[in-house]
Amino acid sequence: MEAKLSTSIGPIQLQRPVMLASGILGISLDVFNRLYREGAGAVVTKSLSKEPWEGYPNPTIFGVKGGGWINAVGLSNPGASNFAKMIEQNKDVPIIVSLVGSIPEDFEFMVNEFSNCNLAGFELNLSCPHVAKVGLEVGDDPELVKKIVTTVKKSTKVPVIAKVGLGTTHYLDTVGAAIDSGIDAITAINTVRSMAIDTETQRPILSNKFGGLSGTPIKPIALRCVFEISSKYKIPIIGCGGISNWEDAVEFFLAGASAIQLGSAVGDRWIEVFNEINTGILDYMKKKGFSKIEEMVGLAKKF
Amino acid sequence: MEAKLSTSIGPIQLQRPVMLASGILGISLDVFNRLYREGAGAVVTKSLSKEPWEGYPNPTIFGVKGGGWINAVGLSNPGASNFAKMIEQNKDVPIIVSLVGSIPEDFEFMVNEFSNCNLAGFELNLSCPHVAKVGLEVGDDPELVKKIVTTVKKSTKVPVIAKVGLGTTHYLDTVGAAIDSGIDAITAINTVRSMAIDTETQRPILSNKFGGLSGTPIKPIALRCVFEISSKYKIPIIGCGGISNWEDAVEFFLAGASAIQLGSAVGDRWIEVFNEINTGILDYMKKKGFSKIEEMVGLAKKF
Amino acid sequence: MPRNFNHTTICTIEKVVDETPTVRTLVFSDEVMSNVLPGQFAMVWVPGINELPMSVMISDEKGKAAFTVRKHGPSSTGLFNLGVGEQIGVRGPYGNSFDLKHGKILLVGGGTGLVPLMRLLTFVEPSDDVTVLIGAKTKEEVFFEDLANKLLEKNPHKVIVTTDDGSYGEKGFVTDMVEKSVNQTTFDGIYTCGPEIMMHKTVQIANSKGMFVQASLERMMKCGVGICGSCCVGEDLVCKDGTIFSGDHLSSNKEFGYFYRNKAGILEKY
Amino acid sequence: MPRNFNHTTICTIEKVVDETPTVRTLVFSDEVMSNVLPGQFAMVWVPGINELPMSVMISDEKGKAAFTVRKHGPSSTGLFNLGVGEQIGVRGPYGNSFDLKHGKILLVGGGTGLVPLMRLLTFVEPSDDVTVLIGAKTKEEVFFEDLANKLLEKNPHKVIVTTDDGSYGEKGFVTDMVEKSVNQTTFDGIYTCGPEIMMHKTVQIANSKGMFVQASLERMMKCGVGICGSCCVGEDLVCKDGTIFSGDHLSSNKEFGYFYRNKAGILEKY
Ligand SMILES: Cc1cc2nc3c(=O)[nH]c(=O)nc-3n(C[C@H](O)[C@H](O)[C@H](O)COP(=O)(O)OP(=O)(O)OC[C@H]3O[C@@H](n4cnc5c(N)ncnc54)[C@H](O)[C@@H]3O)c2cc1C
Ligand SMILES: Cc1cc2nc3c(=O)[nH]c(=O)nc-3n(C[C@H](O)[C@H](O)[C@H](O)COP(=O)(O)OP(=O)(O)OC[C@H]3O[C@@H](n4cnc5c(N)ncnc54)[C@H](O)[C@@H]3O)c2cc1C
Ligand SMILES: Cc1cc2nc3c(=O)[nH]c(=O)nc-3n(C[C@H](O)[C@H](O)[C@H](O)COP(=O)(O)O)c2cc1C
Ligand SMILES: Cc1cc2nc3c(=O)[nH]c(=O)nc-3n(C[C@H](O)[C@H](O)[C@H](O)COP(=O)(O)O)c2cc1C
Ligand code: FES
Ligand code: FES
Repeated sequence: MEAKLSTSIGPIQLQRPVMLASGILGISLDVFNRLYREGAGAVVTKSLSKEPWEGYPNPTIFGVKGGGWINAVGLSNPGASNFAKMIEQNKDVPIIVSLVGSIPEDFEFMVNEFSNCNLAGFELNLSCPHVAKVGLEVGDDPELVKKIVTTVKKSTKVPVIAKVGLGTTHYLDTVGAAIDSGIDAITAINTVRSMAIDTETQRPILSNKFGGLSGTPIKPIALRCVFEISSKYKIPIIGCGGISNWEDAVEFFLAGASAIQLGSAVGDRWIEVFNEINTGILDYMKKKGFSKIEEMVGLAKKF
Repeated sequence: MEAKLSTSIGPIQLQRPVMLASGILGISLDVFNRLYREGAGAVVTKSLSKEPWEGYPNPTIFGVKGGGWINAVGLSNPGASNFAKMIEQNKDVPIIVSLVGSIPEDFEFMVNEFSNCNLAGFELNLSCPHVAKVGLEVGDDPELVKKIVTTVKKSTKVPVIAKVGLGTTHYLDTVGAAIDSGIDAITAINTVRSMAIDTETQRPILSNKFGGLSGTPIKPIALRCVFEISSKYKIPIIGCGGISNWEDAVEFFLAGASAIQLGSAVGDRWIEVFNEINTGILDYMKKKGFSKIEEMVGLAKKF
Repeated sequence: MPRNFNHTTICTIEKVVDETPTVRTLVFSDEVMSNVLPGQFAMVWVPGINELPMSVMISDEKGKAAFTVRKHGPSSTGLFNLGVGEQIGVRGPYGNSFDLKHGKILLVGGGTGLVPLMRLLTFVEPSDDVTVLIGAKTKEEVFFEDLANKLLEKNPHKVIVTTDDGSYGEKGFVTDMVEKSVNQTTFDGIYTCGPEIMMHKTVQIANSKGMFVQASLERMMKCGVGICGSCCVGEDLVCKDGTIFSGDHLSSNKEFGYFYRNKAGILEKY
Repeated sequence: MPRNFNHTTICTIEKVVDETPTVRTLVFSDEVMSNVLPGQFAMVWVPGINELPMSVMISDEKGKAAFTVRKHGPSSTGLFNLGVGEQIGVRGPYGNSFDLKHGKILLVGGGTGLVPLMRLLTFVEPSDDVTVLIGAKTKEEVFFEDLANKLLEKNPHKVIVTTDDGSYGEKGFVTDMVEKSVNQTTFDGIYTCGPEIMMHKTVQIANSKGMFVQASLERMMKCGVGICGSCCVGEDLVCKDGTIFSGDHLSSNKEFGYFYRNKAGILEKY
């Protein structure tokens, strides 16, 4: 039997289920082309804001001794308009534009900037844990989420994904609010708010003190969230958080994800990681007799 | 200059700042005596309920491939009354009795059962992430927390600690509610709700599906919580979560903890870990010129 | 990623051997499990049913290991009922191992307690003089007698079976035979695994003679790694400090031979 | 716990050497940093100020390494101002390293771009014939000339300094001297590090002659490990694919020599 890697996340069709996560190498079309060529099914851009942002001073990221990364890049980005100009030339790559903002009007403005671009989707960052007034501070307010999603859905025909994470309210309520407002899919999860202190100098290491934990440490948490979302709601899910090999990817499919995103693993294992994981998934499918990703999605829920 | 390991957590005085966390080897007085002799500054018992509980069937715990543990022991315990009888003979060990329940009356009943015991404190488990109607489901309801803490404080003169974790509401509100009701100290944090799926059999590994993540993966999250609590409130804090060496312990002191608890590290490194960490802390203090733990507490907040 | 011994590794059952009507040996391939030390155990996941501690049984094929399970409650019955091609998860190996002395050796086993003793036999030296005592209730519950003889082919040895009802071998309790043996011979090492009453008696006898003795204890186990506390006996944790303890250590343990903890952790009498 | 190279390791500055009024070398002890490959860099945390990518400078003492920093914006000035006994954090080493050919070798460096070239010199074989071109604006900005001569003591070698204003050595741009050298000699390998315009010109010259050339690029770096994307140049990531790229690869890169990205990631012209 033939096995195929193609997958659909609601209205989004991808040839391969392994995507690049937002904020990872995500600022240049040339790099997107390379990643797509090297196996990424889609790329999510760095989260873009209305205006260019410089982000926080370094240190903005470092490796945790016990594994994983903590970052507080501070959403540095060239701004939606500059970025839209850069990707106007995109032909082949399924690009998902990640957006960050505080009010519905921010998002509306940005979505319109991309009207000339060939996009696979928008991803609303409702979950960055270390920048004030955006990200999680928005995601933690389901009423605001409803307004933003409703506005964005009115402004574009491109599929819209909401990216959620662990905040100070229940992320499942955020998911519910997004679904009620017509969201097409959910990405779960973003980094988890964390910190590290250097015992020699006795100060927090990141310039922003707090940052987001990513990589292997958060995989069990992310997997739990995907399972919870898919158990509670009928919505396509993109799994993200600590995935570093095909087995992790399959766990997320079994929990209910239709595609997955890689962040930290790209730094740890470099760009080959996309095809390594694609190949691993395909081998697993053949061994287990699956012909489509879809057939695996959510299987672990039946127990 | 002489350096001393003794510390106080509000009204609780300990000779050594490294405690045993709840649920770890915590069901027998003989074991408590051994742990105390081997360097633990205090021991927290397994969380006890009004009636004995068998807990969940196995698998109740396993090692995560990327590090750390996920457990859903299901709070198996001999019940408060049996336990109280066992520890009535305790003379030397600073024992902190962990309690779990759903309503103020549960806690009141249990506290009274221990009236003949020599205790260093009670710890209210408001944060177990995998048992219905207790633990986090209580901690996520600050109004209920207020009632429980108020009741317990009225029922005993023994110091009372609230143990919090990441739930579906803001844990800082739970901390605030406990403080408003007269709590003496806070332990942060409990395990973080997680799961793992076996790709071969395609089912969740734990019999309860969901469990709590402990060990190195959660350290950066736990440290962040201690820093946030100590930045927002004036309350003694016991740090817990992923601590596995003296450097981790010192990070927690610098973030604002006056003592720390070890859970997973005991399994990973066995009982020697208490004295290894005590010695490491002492060496650090000598090198940096601290004479008391207190002098380190919260230093990282000044940056 | 290197194997994390604390994460369950899925293995497929390749062969099932009926030892008695209620005891079966399930053989599977696993390099790590095939090389454990004598006395070590694994936590065995029977998907959908439970996870149990099991001594790791030897296999005569390289790279393979086995579990020999007695059908008892629902968990062990779940494992017992698995057929060829079905999957189990194993994590470990856990626990310490027997400290094998050389010279005159006595092994005292009952039921599935024979499992670690069979592995121990693969470590004896040709010059060791080995006596194996196998205790059973009745004839049809006897197993591993042939295996013990085969493993000791090159050694001066005796394999003696006792049955409570005398339906096979010597009649009586295996501990009567222990008593007899130590009166006849000074053993350099005595090793026992099986029902606690049997081990307790064996340890008492050996201690009274001043002979070196080790027993492999069994307690309720949830984690197997020294975290949950369910396996405590006195101040010892069986999974981490043991499962193997020496006679002198055990003689000061107030619970060994008398008490165990149930699933809620309540102390009960044997 | 073994050292996690991605976590910052605190090092204490043991010696400070003034190279020019605006360039200093800070020496510290660290086994890992003392053994990096030529061209590798570290992310250097100046506590309370910033974290910068820095090529790892050699030290003449075993187990020691150094950073040679030019005082420029607030971050590099923060590092420049540190004194003996003060602490920095280092993580890495990161990046690839020069592919050192043997025979006739040309090194072309400007400013702190000389740092990786000095380490490269410690890898030449005695038979290599080495020419080092050092470019500077003016006499007081020249450094490492003596060091280069000393490192090449046992080799047939030339160290040539050019200054834009002619106040020392040859007058003119260092790339004029590159042009001259390749016209006189066929080099087996050309290695350059310094201002991008200089490297771009050097690569063009070498490419036009079909000589093997490598340049060590510099871009804004936040992570140093191939995660943040801030260091991209065309489709390459300097921290992970580089910092060292060969001439043939660079000739197809549209950004090298012309564009870089600022802190917000916006493409700007050099
Ligand atoms: C180190 C060790 C090695 C063992 N090796 C073997 C072996 O090789 N062959 C064999 O047949 N049995 C062995 N056992 C016993 C086995 O783990 C089960 O306890 C026994 O099979 C009874 O299970 P059950 O079906 O009655 O469990 P159930 O009644 O279904 O009980 C459910 C749970 O309780 C646990 N449990 C119940 N009784 C005990 C006990 N006495 N000790 C530990 N856990 C218990 C089970 O593991 C299971 O998780 C070993 C036990 C230990 C501790
Ligand atoms: C691989 C590599 C090796 C380097 N080696 C050295 C060296 O050995 N000695 C030396 O003096 N300098 C070196 N640099 C340059 C150095 O990292 C700083 O960029 C330079 O010192 C200017 O810093 P500033 O004080 O102007 O930064 P600020 O203006 O204070 O800028 C703040 C932040 O921007 C970053 N930044 C600014 N410009 C650049 C740039 N061009 N490239 C990368 N990051 C930048 C800084 O690292 C810092 O994090 C190297 C750069 C790279 C990429
Ligand atoms: C350096 C860095 C920058 C990130 N920037 C963003 C961002 O701009 N927008 C966003 O939604 N997520 C961002 N993330 C989160 C990732 O997209 C991803 O959700 C997270 O890293 C967890 O996945 P991982 O464990 O595979 O890294 C960033 C992560 C890292 C490490
Ligand atoms: C097997 C196990 C059982 C636990 N049982 C309890 C419990 O009964 N009550 C409680 O408050 N915390 C319990 N915990 C949580 C620990 O006390 C601790 O908060 C957590 O493990 C994080 O610390 P660590 O990373 O050092 O393990 C348990 C943890 C484990 C691993
Ligand atoms: S089985 Fe958990 S401590 Fe021994
Ligand atoms: S510096 Fe972050 S990708 Fe290169």
